[in-house]
Amino acid sequence: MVATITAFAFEVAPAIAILPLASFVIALFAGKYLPKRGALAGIAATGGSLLLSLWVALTVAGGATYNEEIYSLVTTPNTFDLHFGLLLDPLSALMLVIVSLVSFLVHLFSLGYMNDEGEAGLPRYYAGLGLFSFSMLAFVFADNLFMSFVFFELVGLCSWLLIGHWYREDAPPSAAKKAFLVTRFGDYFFLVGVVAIFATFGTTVFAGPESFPTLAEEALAGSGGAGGGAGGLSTFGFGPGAWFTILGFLVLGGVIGKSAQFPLHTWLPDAMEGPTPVSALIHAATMVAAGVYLVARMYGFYALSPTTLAVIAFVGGFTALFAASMAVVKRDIKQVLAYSTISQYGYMMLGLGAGGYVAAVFHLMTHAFFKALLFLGAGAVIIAMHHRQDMWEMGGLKERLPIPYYAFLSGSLALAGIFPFAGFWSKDEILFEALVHGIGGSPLLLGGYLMGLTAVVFTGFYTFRMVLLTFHGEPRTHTARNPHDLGWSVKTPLAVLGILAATAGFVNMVPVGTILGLERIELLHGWLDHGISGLTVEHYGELTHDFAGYTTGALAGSEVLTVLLSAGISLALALAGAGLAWMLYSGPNPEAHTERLGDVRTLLMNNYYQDEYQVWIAETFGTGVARLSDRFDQSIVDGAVNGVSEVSLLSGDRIRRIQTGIVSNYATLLTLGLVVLLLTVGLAGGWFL
Amino acid sequence: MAVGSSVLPTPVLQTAPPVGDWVALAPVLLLGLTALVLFVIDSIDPDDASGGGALAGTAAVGTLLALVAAIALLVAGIGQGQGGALRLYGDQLVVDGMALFFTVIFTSVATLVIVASYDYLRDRVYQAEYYVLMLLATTGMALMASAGSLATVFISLELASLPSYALVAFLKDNRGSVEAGIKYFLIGALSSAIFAYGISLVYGATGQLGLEAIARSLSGGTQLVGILGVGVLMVAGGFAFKTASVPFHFWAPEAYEGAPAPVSAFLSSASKAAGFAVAIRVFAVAFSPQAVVASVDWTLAFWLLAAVTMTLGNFAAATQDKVKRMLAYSSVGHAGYVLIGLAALNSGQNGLVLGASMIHLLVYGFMNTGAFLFIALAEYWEVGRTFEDYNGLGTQAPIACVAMSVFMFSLAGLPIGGGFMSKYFILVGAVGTGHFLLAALLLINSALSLYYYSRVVRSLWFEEPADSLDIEGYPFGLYGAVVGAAVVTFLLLPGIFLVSDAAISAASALFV
Amino acid sequence: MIVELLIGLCLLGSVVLFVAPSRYAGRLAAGWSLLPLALSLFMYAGFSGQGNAFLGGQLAYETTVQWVSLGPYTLNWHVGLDGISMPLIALSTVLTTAAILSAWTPIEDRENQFYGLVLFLEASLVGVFAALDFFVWFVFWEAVLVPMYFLIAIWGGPRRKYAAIKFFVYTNVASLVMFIGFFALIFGLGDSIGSLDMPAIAQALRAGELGSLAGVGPATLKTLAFAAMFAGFAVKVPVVPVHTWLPDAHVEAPTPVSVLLAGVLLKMGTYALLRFNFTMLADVAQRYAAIIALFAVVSVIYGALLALAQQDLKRIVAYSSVSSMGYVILGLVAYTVYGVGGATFQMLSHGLISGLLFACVGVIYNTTHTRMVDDMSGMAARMPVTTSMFVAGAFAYMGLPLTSGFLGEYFVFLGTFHADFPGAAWFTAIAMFGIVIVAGYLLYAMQRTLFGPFGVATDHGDGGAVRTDGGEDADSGAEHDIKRAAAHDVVPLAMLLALVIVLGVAPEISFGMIRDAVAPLLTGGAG
Amino acid sequence: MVAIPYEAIAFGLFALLTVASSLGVVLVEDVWHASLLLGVALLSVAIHYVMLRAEFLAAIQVLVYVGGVLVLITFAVMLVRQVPDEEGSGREVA
Amino acid sequence: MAVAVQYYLLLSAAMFCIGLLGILTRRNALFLLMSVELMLNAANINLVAFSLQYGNLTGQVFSLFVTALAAAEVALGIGILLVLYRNFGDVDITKATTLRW
Repeated sequence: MVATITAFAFEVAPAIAILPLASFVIALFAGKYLPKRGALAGIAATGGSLLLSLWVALTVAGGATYNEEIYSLVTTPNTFDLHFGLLLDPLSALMLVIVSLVSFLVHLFSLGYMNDEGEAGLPRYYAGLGLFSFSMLAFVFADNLFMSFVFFELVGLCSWLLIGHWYREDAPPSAAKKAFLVTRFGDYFFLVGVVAIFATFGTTVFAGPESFPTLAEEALAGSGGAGGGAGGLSTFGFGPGAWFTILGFLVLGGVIGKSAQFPLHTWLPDAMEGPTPVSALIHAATMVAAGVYLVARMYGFYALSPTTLAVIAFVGGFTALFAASMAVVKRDIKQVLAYSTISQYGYMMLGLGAGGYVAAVFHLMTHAFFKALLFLGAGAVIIAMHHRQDMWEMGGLKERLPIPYYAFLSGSLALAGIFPFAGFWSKDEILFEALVHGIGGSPLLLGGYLMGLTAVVFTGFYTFRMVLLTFHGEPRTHTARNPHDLGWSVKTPLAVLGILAATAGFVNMVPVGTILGLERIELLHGWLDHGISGLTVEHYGELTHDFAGYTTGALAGSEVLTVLLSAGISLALALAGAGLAWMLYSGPNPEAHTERLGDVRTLLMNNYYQDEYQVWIAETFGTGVARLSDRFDQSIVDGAVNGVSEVSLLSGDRIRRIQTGIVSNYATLLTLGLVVLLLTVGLAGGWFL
Repeated sequence: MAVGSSVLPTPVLQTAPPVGDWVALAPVLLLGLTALVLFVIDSIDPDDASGGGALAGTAAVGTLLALVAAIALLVAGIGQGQGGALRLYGDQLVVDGMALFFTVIFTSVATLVIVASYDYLRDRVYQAEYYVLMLLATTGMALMASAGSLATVFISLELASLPSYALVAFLKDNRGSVEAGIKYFLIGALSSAIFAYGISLVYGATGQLGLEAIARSLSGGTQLVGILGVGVLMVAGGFAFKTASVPFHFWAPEAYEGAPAPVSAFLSSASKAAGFAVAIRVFAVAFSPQAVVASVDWTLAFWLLAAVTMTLGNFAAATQDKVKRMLAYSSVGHAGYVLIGLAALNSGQNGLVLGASMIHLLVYGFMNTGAFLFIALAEYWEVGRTFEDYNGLGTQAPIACVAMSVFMFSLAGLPIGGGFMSKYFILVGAVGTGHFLLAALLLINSALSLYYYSRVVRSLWFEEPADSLDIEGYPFGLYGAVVGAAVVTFLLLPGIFLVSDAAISAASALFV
Repeated sequence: MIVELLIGLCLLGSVVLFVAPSRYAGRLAAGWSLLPLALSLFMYAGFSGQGNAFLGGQLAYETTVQWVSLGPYTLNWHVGLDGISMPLIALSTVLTTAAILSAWTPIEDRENQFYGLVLFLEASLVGVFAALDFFVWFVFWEAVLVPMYFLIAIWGGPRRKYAAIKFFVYTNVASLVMFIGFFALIFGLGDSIGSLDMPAIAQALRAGELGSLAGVGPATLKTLAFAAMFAGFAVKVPVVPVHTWLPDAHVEAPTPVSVLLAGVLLKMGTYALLRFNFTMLADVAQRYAAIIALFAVVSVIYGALLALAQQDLKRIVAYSSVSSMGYVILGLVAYTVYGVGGATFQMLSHGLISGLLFACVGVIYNTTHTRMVDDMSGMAARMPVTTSMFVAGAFAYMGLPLTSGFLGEYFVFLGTFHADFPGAAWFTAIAMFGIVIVAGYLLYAMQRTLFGPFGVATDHGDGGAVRTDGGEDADSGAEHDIKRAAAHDVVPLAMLLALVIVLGVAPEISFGMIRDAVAPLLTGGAG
Repeated sequence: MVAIPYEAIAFGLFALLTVASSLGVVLVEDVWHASLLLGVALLSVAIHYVMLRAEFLAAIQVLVYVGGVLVLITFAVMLVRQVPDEEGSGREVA
Repeated sequence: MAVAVQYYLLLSAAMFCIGLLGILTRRNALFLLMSVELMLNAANINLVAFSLQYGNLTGQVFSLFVTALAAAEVALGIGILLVLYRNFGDVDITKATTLRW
């Protein structure tokens, strides 16, 4: 329901984003004069944002929503309206809390990771964090796609700034460039999509009767079989269904880029060159989450197009499996986490594509917590290891770093999807949705389901391989035997997140709810089912059902059995993966078993040569064509220009040679000229007739 | 001198001029008189204690007075407006707006050149002869502009030409000057022979030499089309020689290059203008387009001449190594632009196109004279003749180089001087009368000309000077003339309206 | 009279600087340039025009005085501003001041002449944007070339003479072609037009008063004139394939001149296209919209690809200008509020951003004496402020939101995507790919030059560059003392960057008046 | 009675003489011969003038051309023929 | 008039062409001078003949001027020719080619 009374919390909601922006400005211009080089301003700002977000969430929980324009960029009569606005509904309120929380904790952690380590360029770092938080928060509460795009892009800029933080080395700037470029490639499609949506609907607002998902829905509903421009909308020569699918795909391009889905995932592992807190921020709550969040935000539009949904699901499922397989052989702790991130976002996409809107949002939330935790935990390990990241140089850190260990373990259990940690609930729900909708008449989803299921094994394996190699066994290097001390600013975030990773799953225990018939236990489902009409779970369910033909099936006709089976299978597979890791890597001095994989290992170590072929494509079709164009431009185009001048000068030179210097020749030419003149005029005047 | 003599025995009723003959002819008389005074001065003081100061001063005062007189007459409206042209001495001479307008050009150029010559000729012998020849040539030109019959045309043309030959060869120990003189003379002799023969043929076809008499005779048509046609074209050839139009232009590059630079300035500006003045009058009055063009399409001839002249002049100029020769060729090119005015006479807007040509000649008088006088300055400094020799002059003599840049850009038709306006007027005329091809050629050639004119600017300002570049002295006369020409050239951009109305109305008056 | 005052101030400044001693020229010029800047901002603030200057709108600061009468035509001094010209004039004055400040360091020779020419250039630029009589306009249009020619050829790089002549002759030929086209229209209009007043001509043309000329019917005449004028202006813009003068000119010009060249001179071309082709001959433009759009798209993509292949920082920015100006053409041809208005906005935006980037390259060049991407790395370590500005400028160029660069391009896309001509959406979509390529080459260049370990290559002459590598804190060799940029180098950067961001956040400041001037163009066009 | 066209015959003869001597002027190798032939040509033109009832002109023709121009040319020939030029026959003239 | 004017026209044309021939073929400046004289005389023949034809004296009078100018021209020409001779040691006009192109 649209709120009739605007709560005061909504009036101050812009400050959620403005506060980090202020910290950005402070850090940028005054950072070097401040005690912690801007960290405190950032902490205060994000802390404030967190409080405000919580307040907003509470207000939303009270049933109020907010959907207003707050700043008009351009007010143009009779054509498109570009403005910034606030859309505060359960989804955005939830996300605001997640983002501001993670951001706050990352700021806190950075005190230990950056300040205490004596890094240079801290004001720049905190400015970047502030801007990052600002962009992401503003993206989250955007009320229209245009605004989303604006902040989506700014998020890209921030990732560039932060990934390339250590610019004096070679690798980070390169990684930053890659991250920006690859996501920009995706954003290109997004941009086309935004413009096309403007051109089609005349608006890009998400919610309300005049919003584009609503208009699209009406167009589809009204266009019966007549085809053509539905409901006065220009569909550029396509049928409305086909055109909306195209629009969906275009926007999806941006999602795939930012959320690092196959094939645009290659930037993400490289992005590990950035400081680890930044990795946490990027992977848990901001940049990568932005893509998935966007799909969730405009789910009402995607739900209209079965093709798009199927592609989302399939890409998601494939990415989940594909990335998980690569994580298996990595030596660098952050690389493992990076691929796991890609994989987990694959799950979310699978969930969205499979009609599991709640499941995906759920996983987005739990993942934010446990992945932030894992990255920060890895950061703690890295601090302790004096900035070494190779897991084979670690080992046995369990005793020396107890708090990080337990927190990390909690995160790992969540990641692997072990009952009852957070990841289990959310991942299970995604797989469940894929399964039931797959059975229910969309067999394509079953493919996604199977891939997701396979990935569970890999996830369990690489997660515990990582834990075992890092924390268990005997220390394998001197550094591992004498790790660096960790401060409170490192431990506090780990503790908070460790608890969340363990417990966050309880907000939506679907299997429990189903089995016990306790609908009320599915808190998140209920949360997302209120708010602005058209943006509710129920509505999405109707849409997927009506337009995408998703129906819920069940194994052997029993819903309970399906739930149990689904949960059981995924848990069993996760345990199997974990068990395999235990078998191979437990013990004081684990051996590297990757050699046994042979060629497969090479393939995996090289990430399926994804980078290579993308670089090849970029070089051939980018640089290569550019070189060719340049040569063409220099020789042909410019050559023509210079040719004209050369021909002129040459003919000028020829012409001046007429002037031989011999006066007799002049007389001859003069006479000839006169004769020609006489003949011409004579012929024209008819003298000779 | 031919000034006062009435050459035809036929008694003709004289029109009663509102002013005395001598008033109307004051500019011409002043010029001739000054020449005589110079003779006197030279015979009194052959050694010239003042180093040429007295001679140059007298000559300059004379031309300046003539200029003032011409402007005064022009402003007073003598021979213009309702009363029509003043016809003197049995139609042998005509004083009207056009004649006075051109007299202004000649006397302006002559003044500038004489002022500049003072420094250029310092320490040379035969200065008196130089000034006398120049004044006589100017007198001839002024007469050309006023000529009312083919006889006066011929005589005045020769009066202007013969001193010019001598002036070109003035540096008689300089091989270039002498060679230029002989070439100029030979082509000139050939051309005047052709011209004379053409006149005889025209006379044969019409039995008349008076311009208006010829027009009257032709108005009823003629049987002797062929004779008339050949005659007309031969007469055109004579003018083409004087205006350095292709194919009668061959003397021009050599003469301008070889002659002392002030003489080149004089010839390329004033002499060319004089050729056009007389050509305009003869073709507009005697062979008026309405009567003749049907059978003898001389506009076609001028069309061809214009096209070939501007193209050849500009293309040849583009590849020159010597600045002076480049200017010589560019002067050929400009003749082509002006010829458009004659080529476009068969259409409704004669006054406009001819006026445009006249305006261009006026502006050209200043910018081209100025450019050649800058060359004179360079010759005075002995910096050499090629573009490379001019390298870096901008640092040594910035004022003169700014002036030269103004000339170059104005000649190229950039809005830095009046050349832009006048070229624009010609273009308007050409397009307005439907001569699109000529207009296009004009533009193409202007574009090309930009290339070579800018080379000069480039040398002056952009290149590093050679080590040996050393300038001694800043001669007052040369500087004054160059800067004066530059100022006028520049002022003619916003102030073009001061002359454009006069020119267009003077040109229109020919067709009433 | 205020426009005359503005032009007069610039001209007077030019004269004053020519006679001023070189030592004080820089400071004097900067100080003096604040006068026209302040005046133009004052004009901007008090701007009261409404509608399009060419279509009977109400003009601000208008003057009309008769000048010359030539046959049937009268030439008038007629100037006035509308919502399109006002922002461009402000842009000119802003960039002039920025250019003068950024010239303090690199220009060490004949300063008084340099600044004098710059102010003369400013006067001409203002004149171009303010003139409403064709003849006056053309005088200023051509007058722009002369100071630019000198500025490139005297203070430019090693191949400055070639570049200057090429620029000079190329653009002049273009002017002539355009001139022919325009005059064909004038004569085609015949007696119904007694002057060269451009608004009168525009309205007559739109009212369909064009007659035949030399046997060519009005429709064909219009098309031919359109083609000629388009070709002429395309050189100035520049549109592929007549763009080759630009990289040469940019590379050889001293950076302050590049600032003006990219910042304002290119805008003359699009401004003229907007005024002539797209206002006077709107119907032709709409008929051939797809072809024009094709040119635009080719410029965008091809220009960007060329930029990708370059090694010289200035060449990169130069080619990217070709690419960016393609967006402007694309927007113009759309005939929508966002299309044409966005194109105008993009002119402003690109003026500021390219000016900023060129100025940054200049600051870097001043210390390293090289612009080659391969010759330097890690400049960020030594020049943090300049680097920040460069980065900000580059991202603005890539169309980062909340900078004017984003909005300029976005408006254009928005306006063009649903334009009426066939294939508009496709053209737009293809053109948009430019934003990826532009990101590619700018990021690549920044990564190579600004980041990574510090090092500068020197000694080009003696075969093989010697790299001077400095440690984190150790100063490198004395001959390569990389200093932080002086304040007067950074001030113009900051000024431009601030404007870029202000326009990006509050575009209505200028888009409001632009839209107001553009709107009449879109209605009742085809005559 | 058939009137004998004396005038026509005379015109024919003198025209022939004029043309022939003119041709001689431009064709002979030697300058001196050429100048003599020029004199002949000019005189024959004077005779044409007489036949055209322009006796005064004829007198002027003789005076100016033969008396003036030809003398000048002869003078010039004397001055410039000190060295044999390849066009002349090589005969020395003092 | 016994002899029709056309014949005089023919004669003058012939003379003119001969003069032209001389100018085109000879290299000695003196020959050129003489050729020009022939051409001017051709013009004079025309003038005098047509003067008789039309019965006015205009042509005759004009031919006087032509004669006078021809004389003046020769005088000047010889002056220049002598200077040429002094500078180049020859009167061959094809030798004086320091200025060209």
